[in-house]
Amino acid sequence: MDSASLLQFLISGLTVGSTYGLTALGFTIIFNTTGIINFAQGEFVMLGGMLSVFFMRIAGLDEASAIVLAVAAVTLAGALIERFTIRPVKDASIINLIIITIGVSIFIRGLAMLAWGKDTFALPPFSGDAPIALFGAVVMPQSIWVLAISLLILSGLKAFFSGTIYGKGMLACAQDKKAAYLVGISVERMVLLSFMISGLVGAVGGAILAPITLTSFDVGVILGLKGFAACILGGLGNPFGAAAGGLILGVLESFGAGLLSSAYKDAFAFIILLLLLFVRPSGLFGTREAKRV
Amino acid sequence: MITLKNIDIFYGRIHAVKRVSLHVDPGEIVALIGGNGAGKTTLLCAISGLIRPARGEILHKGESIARRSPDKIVRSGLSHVPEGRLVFKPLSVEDNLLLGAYGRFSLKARRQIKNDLAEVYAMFPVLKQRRGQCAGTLSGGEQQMLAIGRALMARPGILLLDEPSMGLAPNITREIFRHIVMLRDRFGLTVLLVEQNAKSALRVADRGYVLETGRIILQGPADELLANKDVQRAYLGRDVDL
Amino acid sequence: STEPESVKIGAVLSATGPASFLGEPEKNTMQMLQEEINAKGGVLGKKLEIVIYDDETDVNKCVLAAKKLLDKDGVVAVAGPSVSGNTLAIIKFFEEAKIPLVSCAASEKIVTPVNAWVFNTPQLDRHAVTRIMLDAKAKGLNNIAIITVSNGFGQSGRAVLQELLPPNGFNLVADEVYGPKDTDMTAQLTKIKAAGADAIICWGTNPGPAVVARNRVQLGIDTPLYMSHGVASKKFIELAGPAAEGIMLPAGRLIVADQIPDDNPQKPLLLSYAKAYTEKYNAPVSTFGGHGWDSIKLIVEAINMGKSAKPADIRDNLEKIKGFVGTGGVFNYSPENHNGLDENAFVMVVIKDGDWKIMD
Amino acid sequence: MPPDGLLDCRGVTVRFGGVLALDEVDFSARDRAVTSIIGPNGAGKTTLLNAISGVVPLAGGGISLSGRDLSQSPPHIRARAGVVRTFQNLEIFTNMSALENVMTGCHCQVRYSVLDSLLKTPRYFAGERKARAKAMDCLEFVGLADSAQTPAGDLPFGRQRLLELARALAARPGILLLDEPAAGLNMKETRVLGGLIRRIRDEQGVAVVLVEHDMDLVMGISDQITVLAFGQVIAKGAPLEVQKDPEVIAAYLGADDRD
Amino acid sequence: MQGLKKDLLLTGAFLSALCLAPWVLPSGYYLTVLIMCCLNAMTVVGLNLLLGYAGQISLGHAAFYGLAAYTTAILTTTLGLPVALGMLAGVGLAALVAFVIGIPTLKLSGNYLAMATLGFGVIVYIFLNETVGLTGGPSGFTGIPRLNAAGLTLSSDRSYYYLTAAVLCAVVLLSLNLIRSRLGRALRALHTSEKAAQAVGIDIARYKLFIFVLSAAFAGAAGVLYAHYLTFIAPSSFGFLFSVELLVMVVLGGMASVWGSVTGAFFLTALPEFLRMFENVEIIIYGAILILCMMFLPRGLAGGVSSLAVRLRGRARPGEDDHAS
Ligand SMILES: Nc1ncnc2c1ncn2[C@@H]1O[C@H](COP(=O)(O)OP(=O)(O)OP(=O)(O)O)[C@@H](O)[C@H]1O
Ligand SMILES: Nc1ncnc2c1ncn2[C@@H]1O[C@H](COP(=O)(O)OP(=O)(O)OP(=O)(O)O)[C@@H](O)[C@H]1O
Ligand SMILES: [Mg+2]
Ligand SMILES: [Mg+2]
Repeated sequence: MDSASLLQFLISGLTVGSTYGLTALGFTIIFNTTGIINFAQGEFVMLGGMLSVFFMRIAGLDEASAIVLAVAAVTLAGALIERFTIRPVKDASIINLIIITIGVSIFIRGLAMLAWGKDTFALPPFSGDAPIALFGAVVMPQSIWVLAISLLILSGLKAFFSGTIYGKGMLACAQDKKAAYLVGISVERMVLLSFMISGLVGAVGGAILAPITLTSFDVGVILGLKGFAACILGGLGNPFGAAAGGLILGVLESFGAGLLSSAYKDAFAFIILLLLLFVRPSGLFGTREAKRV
Repeated sequence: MITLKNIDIFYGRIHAVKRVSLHVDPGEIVALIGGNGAGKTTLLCAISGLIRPARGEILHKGESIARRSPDKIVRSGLSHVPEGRLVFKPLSVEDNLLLGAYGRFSLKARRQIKNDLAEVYAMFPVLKQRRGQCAGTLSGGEQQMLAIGRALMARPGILLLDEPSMGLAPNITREIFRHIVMLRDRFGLTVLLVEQNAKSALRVADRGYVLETGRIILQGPADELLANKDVQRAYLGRDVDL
Repeated sequence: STEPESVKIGAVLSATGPASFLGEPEKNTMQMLQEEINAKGGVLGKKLEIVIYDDETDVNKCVLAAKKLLDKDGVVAVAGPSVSGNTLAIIKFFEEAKIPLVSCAASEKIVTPVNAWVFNTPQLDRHAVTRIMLDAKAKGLNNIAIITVSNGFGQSGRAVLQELLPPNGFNLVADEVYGPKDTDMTAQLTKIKAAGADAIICWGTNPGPAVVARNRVQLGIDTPLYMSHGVASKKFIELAGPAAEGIMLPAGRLIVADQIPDDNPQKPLLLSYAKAYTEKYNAPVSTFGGHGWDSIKLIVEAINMGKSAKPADIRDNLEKIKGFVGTGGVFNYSPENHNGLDENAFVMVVIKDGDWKIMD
Repeated sequence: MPPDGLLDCRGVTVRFGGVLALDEVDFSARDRAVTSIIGPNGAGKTTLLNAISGVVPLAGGGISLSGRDLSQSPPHIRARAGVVRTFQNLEIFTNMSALENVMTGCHCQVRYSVLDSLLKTPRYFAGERKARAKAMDCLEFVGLADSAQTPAGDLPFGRQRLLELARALAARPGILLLDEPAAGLNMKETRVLGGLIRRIRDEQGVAVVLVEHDMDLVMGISDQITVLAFGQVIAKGAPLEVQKDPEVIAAYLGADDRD
Repeated sequence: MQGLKKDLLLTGAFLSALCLAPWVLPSGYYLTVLIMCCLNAMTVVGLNLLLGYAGQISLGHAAFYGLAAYTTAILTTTLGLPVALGMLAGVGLAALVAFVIGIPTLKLSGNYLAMATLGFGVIVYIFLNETVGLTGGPSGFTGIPRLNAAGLTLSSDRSYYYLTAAVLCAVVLLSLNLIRSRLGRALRALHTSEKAAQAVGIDIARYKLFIFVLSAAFAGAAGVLYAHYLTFIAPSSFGFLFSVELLVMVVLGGMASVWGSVTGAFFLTALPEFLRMFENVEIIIYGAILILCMMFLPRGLAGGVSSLAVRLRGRARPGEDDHAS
């Protein structure tokens, strides 16, 4: 393989990887606040893309306002989900809540199918689709958008979780609800907030990815799967790990497809993931659970 | 400061606290003693809002708080050192302490929080040594110190302590009791203290209540309780031979 | 026993799930046909009733739906399923129940070896590949790269391509695969680019091929690109955008009905079907809906031919159908041939100015 | 090896990253004796019990039981060899009744096979009966017989401690490691516990290693005391000697203000 | 030993009910639904042993189901071995694979274990999909023979149904017996505290592995029965969504409850059939039912039933679960 091809694999891996990474970031927020793996995270991404398309086509808005509106709508959806399906059962075990999010994801998918049909849609890229040449490989302007916005979201989250008391308060909620109450944290509000933020992050992801990956009512499933894998690979709960995990997964797939076999590229990525887990049971950048006797 | 009127608490069908009334006046240290399963922890949880009583009234500074959420209660100046410590295990010692001051965080309070942190470190020098360590890896006693320190970080007007001496070395236990008295004397801190070690508790307390199977069976000034034969027999184990 | 007052035909379709792009237009078409036929007096003077179940593109759901049609609803014949896997999964039950099945799925396995009770209506992959090869030969494109989707549709296309290309004098220089949900095929195309192909054949259904088309343009590959008949819907052009220009594919005549010569026997049918469908559902027609039209119409034709709605008679009469003009082509069933179409069912089209154009 | 040393730890060293939790600690426990470990918070007492029971790996040194080297054995093997423990931060099985908790303690005593349980052979019934009887005995011994059917998670803190003790006893310990068993018990209950520990030693002939901050209890029942501070042994001896040791008073006991 | 009698009685009653079902619901369609229910129930009971009792999650059980199905399909169809032998081999292979991957995988915990098993499932799926020569690839494997045991061909749906029902009851009874034993206690113990379990001498790695292998074998049993019932299999039936569905069945039925698993599996397998009439909104209703069940029955269907029973009897029976003997 010549180096231009290798570079191309890397670029396309990073582009695909940032789709996983963005979904993974959304997982991280809710997980950090509640310990729940939110199976509806992929649906947030889907809604972000589909609503942008909807607002553009049906409501006839320009792209920017369509996206802003879509993001706001999904943030609201996150709040509604928390308010009506998670909060009423706050004493339930984590696994029950996870199953509820599975139900929510099915429900949202069904609604989206009913509302927008089963077709795939595309959103116009933000700054044209003239590829940019780079040492014999090409980069799409949209990929740069995606990488930049992902980076922005990542640094925001990172600063929030490790730099502010509110971020730490969120972590505290997942750790020990009772104790969080006892230091004066309004756990309900934090959980609500976490669903809204991850709705927001998911929707932003969905909107900026739609020009590259196309979108349809059922893109959430696979994004959810890959996003979860990215989270675990990076170490659950760590925003940096989530983003890095996503990129690594994307690059693995891309090189797997390019150098080994495109048929087995996913298998290849997952085999590497498993091997890494066996060596580092709490992900690449995760800390071992603080447990002692 | 705190008044409980005819509190009833249930766990499912278990009647854990039965028509309990008690009060703690400002600046008082009140001890609550009783055997295993008497309902002491349950009662404290009810005061801090973690458990809803089925019936009865709880007043804090004259306001009814029985239906209020725990975070609001805590923000109104009440701190609770819970049974089992409940430190935030993966967070560092310092983060745990800072979270203690969560309710009063603001740019203005920054300095003061820093001072309070230094004060807690002064009280428990071990915590300072371990400030960056995950709270979950601390030894049992260190976690207990952390839990107490975290509660103090909120600068409470009233402090509920659930077995603060559990797992602490004798010298530290004494140190903590001394500190509590000092806080009361200097800042007028009010304390409701649950202790297994009835002797030390009654020594620092002004008054005491004895709780048995969910009922208050005895109350009075601490020194009277300490001298009470029933109390001696039941909680100080005078009649049990070693 | 008393004669039932209606003729009941069943249908199992993938109206939802990954193959809904097939099942949905099929379902719409069938519902439309039911109204149309009943408006014209029904079948054998009775009302036609089409019981349609959705299998969600899931094998188990398909089996249950088929069982329900066979055992509970008592249908005389069944149209569908939409995809080959599901068809293969239920064939056995039709053989046991002795009820004819006219599948809307294309796999050759459905009709070879011939199963007495099973027919299908779509054009075979073999015919599509043959058309592409004719075109490529004419253009002198010899080194072929293929990129196929890893689902049932792509797999059967890939198998046929692997089987037919080498003996017909083509070199298979790259054989790449992508997942049905993949959103980026740059890696595969980079490899293909390096392999030095004269032409690329992509076998898949939306949205994958649109991504292939876009990635191809982005990478600056100007090798001619052939698609399969699986993207013969307007949706593909919309999704691929400008990247669709110049892409060639074999397709049923439905999408270019207005361009085919007037003497083509299919023309009036195609025009009227397309018009009716677009009006009723406010959506562009696709050749897939046409498979549903063909299946139902063939069953009805067999019933009318034998003046009997008994399953065994329908089966016997299906085999006797000759020269039946459907949307997919002109059907000639026989005891040896339960597909009934040949490569003339396809025309080669090219995408020009965002629309289909017949090539010649 | 001393002739009466049942448990023998030599030069035990444990490290957690930068923290040297145990620094070449020598410790031994005799048969039919209560050996106590005391020391300030964070001295490494729990860590020593963890090292003995195999929960943390050793960075150096060795541990042997009746001359058998256990340094490399996993925890369950050590438990089967007789090293049984309780935990400072309770580790009870909250999803079971108190009785089942203790029956789980009998795990290694009732040795019917999986096949026996699948097919419900007489061996299964005999084994279950035995486990149940043994568990009831242990519950009675610690005074929890009346709570046998209570879900363990619903028991108050103090009783959960006793439940842990019962479970440990059911595992037929050769040496019983107790990590702050009196925490959460009031003074009367602590005295009762002291009586139990004594009976465990005298009636069942079990060696007991006791980590505890309740000095009345420790001084009352220990045969031997080891004092740890900062991961090192700073004193060793009979209760009366240790109590008077100035270093121990400075590091741990503090100025005595008891009556 | 009252619990044991109850188990036997309940299982007997359940078997009789299953046997009577075809008379009450005579159409072949219902038989097929029931067979699917039984097959899923088998897998779910096994998965619950792993998840509900031992606390180890698996999102890869569809893979064991599929591996077993393909093994017997290939052995009996491609190689022409007797069906009974193929079935045994299928179950055996599922167990063997579980054993091999269980050793490294079960060292992980919680979400990491979930991901590892999920990854395993995806890998198996891709191999089933791509090794076209062996498996027939995405369009499936056709022509699998029906079971013919001892010269008797179980070709009618009804006889096959009885076989499936019997296997399910055997799985249920075995599981009930298992959890009412020292092994069952050991599993529940390591669920709450691995440290404490080890401290009383329980070899946790071994027990985790054992129960993983056993539950894979149950999934395998369902898989082989499935293959020879449909006589057609395709990888799409064994994807990760099926694994998730199995997990949902466990939780919806009730964690740590064998009968709950049976209920959950029957309920969720049959539910879509009831929802057929809703066509496009079916999936929405399905999602809503799932959400509502989980919200209002925190202990699952089994928990809901038992707390209803308690309420009807009007007295407290604390700790009365089907595992508390
Ligand atoms: N979560 C619970 N579920 C059911 N019953 C409970 C629960 N928590 C406590 N109880 C019961 O309530 C009663 C009071 O318990 P509580 O923990 O308040 O006692 P306590 O006085 O704090 O005891 P200890 O001194 O052991 O801490 C006990 O009988 C206990 O069994
Ligand atoms: N996993 C770990 N990582 C880092 N430090 C640890 C870890 N586990 C224990 N430590 C440290 O090792 C020291 C010894 O802890 P240990 O639990 O043995 O103390 P201890 O003597 O039992 O104290 P206590 O009386 O408070 O229970 C403590 O200072 C603790 O912070
Ligand atoms: Mg308490
Ligand atoms: Mg300790």
